[in-house]
Amino acid sequence: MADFLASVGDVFALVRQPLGVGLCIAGALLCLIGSVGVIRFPDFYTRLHAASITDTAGASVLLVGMAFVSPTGWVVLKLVFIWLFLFMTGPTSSHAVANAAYLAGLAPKTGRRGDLTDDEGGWS
Amino acid sequence: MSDPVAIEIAVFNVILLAMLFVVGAAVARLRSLFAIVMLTGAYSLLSAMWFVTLDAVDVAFTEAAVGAGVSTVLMLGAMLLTSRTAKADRRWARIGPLAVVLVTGSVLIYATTDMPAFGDPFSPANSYVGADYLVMTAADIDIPNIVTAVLSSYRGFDTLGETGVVFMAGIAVALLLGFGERSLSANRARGETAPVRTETKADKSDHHVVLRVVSRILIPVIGIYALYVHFHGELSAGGGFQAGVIISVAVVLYSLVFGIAAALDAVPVAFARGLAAFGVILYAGVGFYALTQGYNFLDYDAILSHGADAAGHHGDTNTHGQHIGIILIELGVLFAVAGSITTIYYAFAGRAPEIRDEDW
Amino acid sequence: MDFILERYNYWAIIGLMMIGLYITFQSGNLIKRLTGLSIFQTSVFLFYITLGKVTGGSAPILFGRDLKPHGGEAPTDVVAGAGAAHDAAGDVAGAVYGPVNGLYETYSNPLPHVLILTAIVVGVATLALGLSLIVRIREAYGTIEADEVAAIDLDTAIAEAADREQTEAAA
Amino acid sequence: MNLLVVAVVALVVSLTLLLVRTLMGPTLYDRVLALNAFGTKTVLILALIGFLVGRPDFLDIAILYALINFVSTIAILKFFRYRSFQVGLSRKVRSGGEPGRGEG
Repeated sequence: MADFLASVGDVFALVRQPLGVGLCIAGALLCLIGSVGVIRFPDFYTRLHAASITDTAGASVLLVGMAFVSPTGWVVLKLVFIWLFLFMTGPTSSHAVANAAYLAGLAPKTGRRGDLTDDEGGWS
Repeated sequence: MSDPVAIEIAVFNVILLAMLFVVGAAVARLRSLFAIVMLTGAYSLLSAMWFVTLDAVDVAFTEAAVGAGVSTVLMLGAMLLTSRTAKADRRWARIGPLAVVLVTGSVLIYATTDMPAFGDPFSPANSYVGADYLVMTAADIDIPNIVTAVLSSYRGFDTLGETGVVFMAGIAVALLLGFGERSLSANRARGETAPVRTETKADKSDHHVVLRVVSRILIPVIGIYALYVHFHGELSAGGGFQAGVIISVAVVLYSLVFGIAAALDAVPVAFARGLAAFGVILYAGVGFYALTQGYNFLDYDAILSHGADAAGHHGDTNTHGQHIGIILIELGVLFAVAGSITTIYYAFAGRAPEIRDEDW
Repeated sequence: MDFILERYNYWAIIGLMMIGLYITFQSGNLIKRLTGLSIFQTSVFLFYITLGKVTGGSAPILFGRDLKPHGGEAPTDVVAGAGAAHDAAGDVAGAVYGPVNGLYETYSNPLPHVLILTAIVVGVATLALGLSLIVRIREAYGTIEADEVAAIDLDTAIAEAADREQTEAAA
Repeated sequence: MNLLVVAVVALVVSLTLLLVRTLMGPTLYDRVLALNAFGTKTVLILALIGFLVGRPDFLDIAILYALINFVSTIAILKFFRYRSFQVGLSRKVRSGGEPGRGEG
């Protein structure tokens, strides 16, 4: 058992850096995809969807990746705090913005895809 | 520049400067004051990142605390009391300023030919006193964060002046706009019906349970984090200025979510302005204490003398006096900044908005 | 090429400064004018920090081998190095950056950081002061456009002068 | 380790896209949304730069932004919804009652 644990530790030490960097890149790409969505989607609500979901998911993946490459436990603890706070504040502010927009009477665009080509940022 | 990371950081630096430039140009063109405030927020985020790439971690910390919380809220508060859009400017009126700006800019750019190269360790700015601080801090003060050491010990007198300026600005704002009490009592006197709103269908979803719950969790955390920033300021980035701003951000958040009356119950105006005054007095008091002990103003060795010899040379490595002094004056800065900025916020938020509908 | 690489930071900062100056001069709206002023201010901050950057340096917080164990004796070579740097400040002062004179790592210049750190907080306090002045102007004049304020001032002055003439004529 | 640069580049690109949305944003809410996402990206970039230069001290700044970046969002929400910083965010609309007194 001890041998097994030791070998697991060895494997972990081996894959730690590549795995962490890979997760970082994956998270960053997720964020990038979300930002593309923010540019390309046709109206506020779809943009909100793109921004908030990829924000939370991408940030989580990135922070896990950073935790893998971090040198000390303190850094991991700080990353956990960042994740916790982002996880609380990000959806909250998305909710606040969506609520404000909805109450202000901003209507979502509905209809078929062909109808959505009117103004800026449409599907084009 | 041979280091690949250094090159990447340099490229990042250029990109950030370009983005700052774009944001600045957009601010110049826009007329909606609200969009301008939003862009100022983006500007602050960008400049915080830029500060980090140029190693100014403490500066980035301060910019983060100020830009993310305080300055946006203050500008919005001022806009509530004034107007929301700028008047369209006349096109010909742009020519004069543009000419002045172009001439000034070209003169300044001409002057850069004499400037030291970027990152030159031998430039005049980097040569004398800054380099000395780097080398001497370990022996003199014995704390890792050299910025804190310079801020509160080597240049303590300078910082006292800055703290005084923050305090005076807070008092001046309060004198101009009131402490927030007057308009509140006016609101109360106006009766319980002050904000008459017609209920609409949308009001059914006008609940903010999520915001309230999350804020209730986060506000204490922000306060604790401010204390961490304060007391950890000698070991890593942070210090009294940042912590003071963060504490006032917590008050601002509380007031935004639970209403200014609740915030005034929790942190009364008198407490905030008393705290500001007490901070400045504490700071100056440490200096005068040193004077009474026969040392120079703000020489913290007075607090716990470590036996200067006849020539006044402090050869001993006992730096506890410095440590205690730094903690005391950083506390003074914390109180002064937190109290002043909270007072400023109350002054803006407490004044009854009388914005006209055509300005809205 | 080197010339450009060594100075592009200054140019970008001058560009920002000019944007701030332009907004301050051109805009009649007082809040926008204050925003321009704060952009100008920020560009000065950026300029200071640029001056303090040392190539290959990192944040001026001692780390790694430069940290002496807590409560321990100061390494004698550090103290000696401090003295040497102090004495040699005249000609080769820049050489104290980098692994000479007792420090193992290279750090950027901490002094501009200190100046700017305090200036940012002072900046937001003075911004608030300016905003409160604008609020009072809005309450007194009903507008925050500089030209309208000036027009109202002019009207008031003319009316007062007319009043004075009238009373003098009556006397 | 240096592959982290790829992540930074991706984040900078997304930062640029969000900046474009902040500048264009047909409605003000688009601007708010983009600025909000901008703040999250800033947190991540600040943390990554710390790892890139080998000084994870910088994580403190990222924590700070993660904590207080939504304050301005709430301020903006109140600015639009209530036109005042005085009232609290209540659970339901109070037809009467003292303005600004939230319960709890």
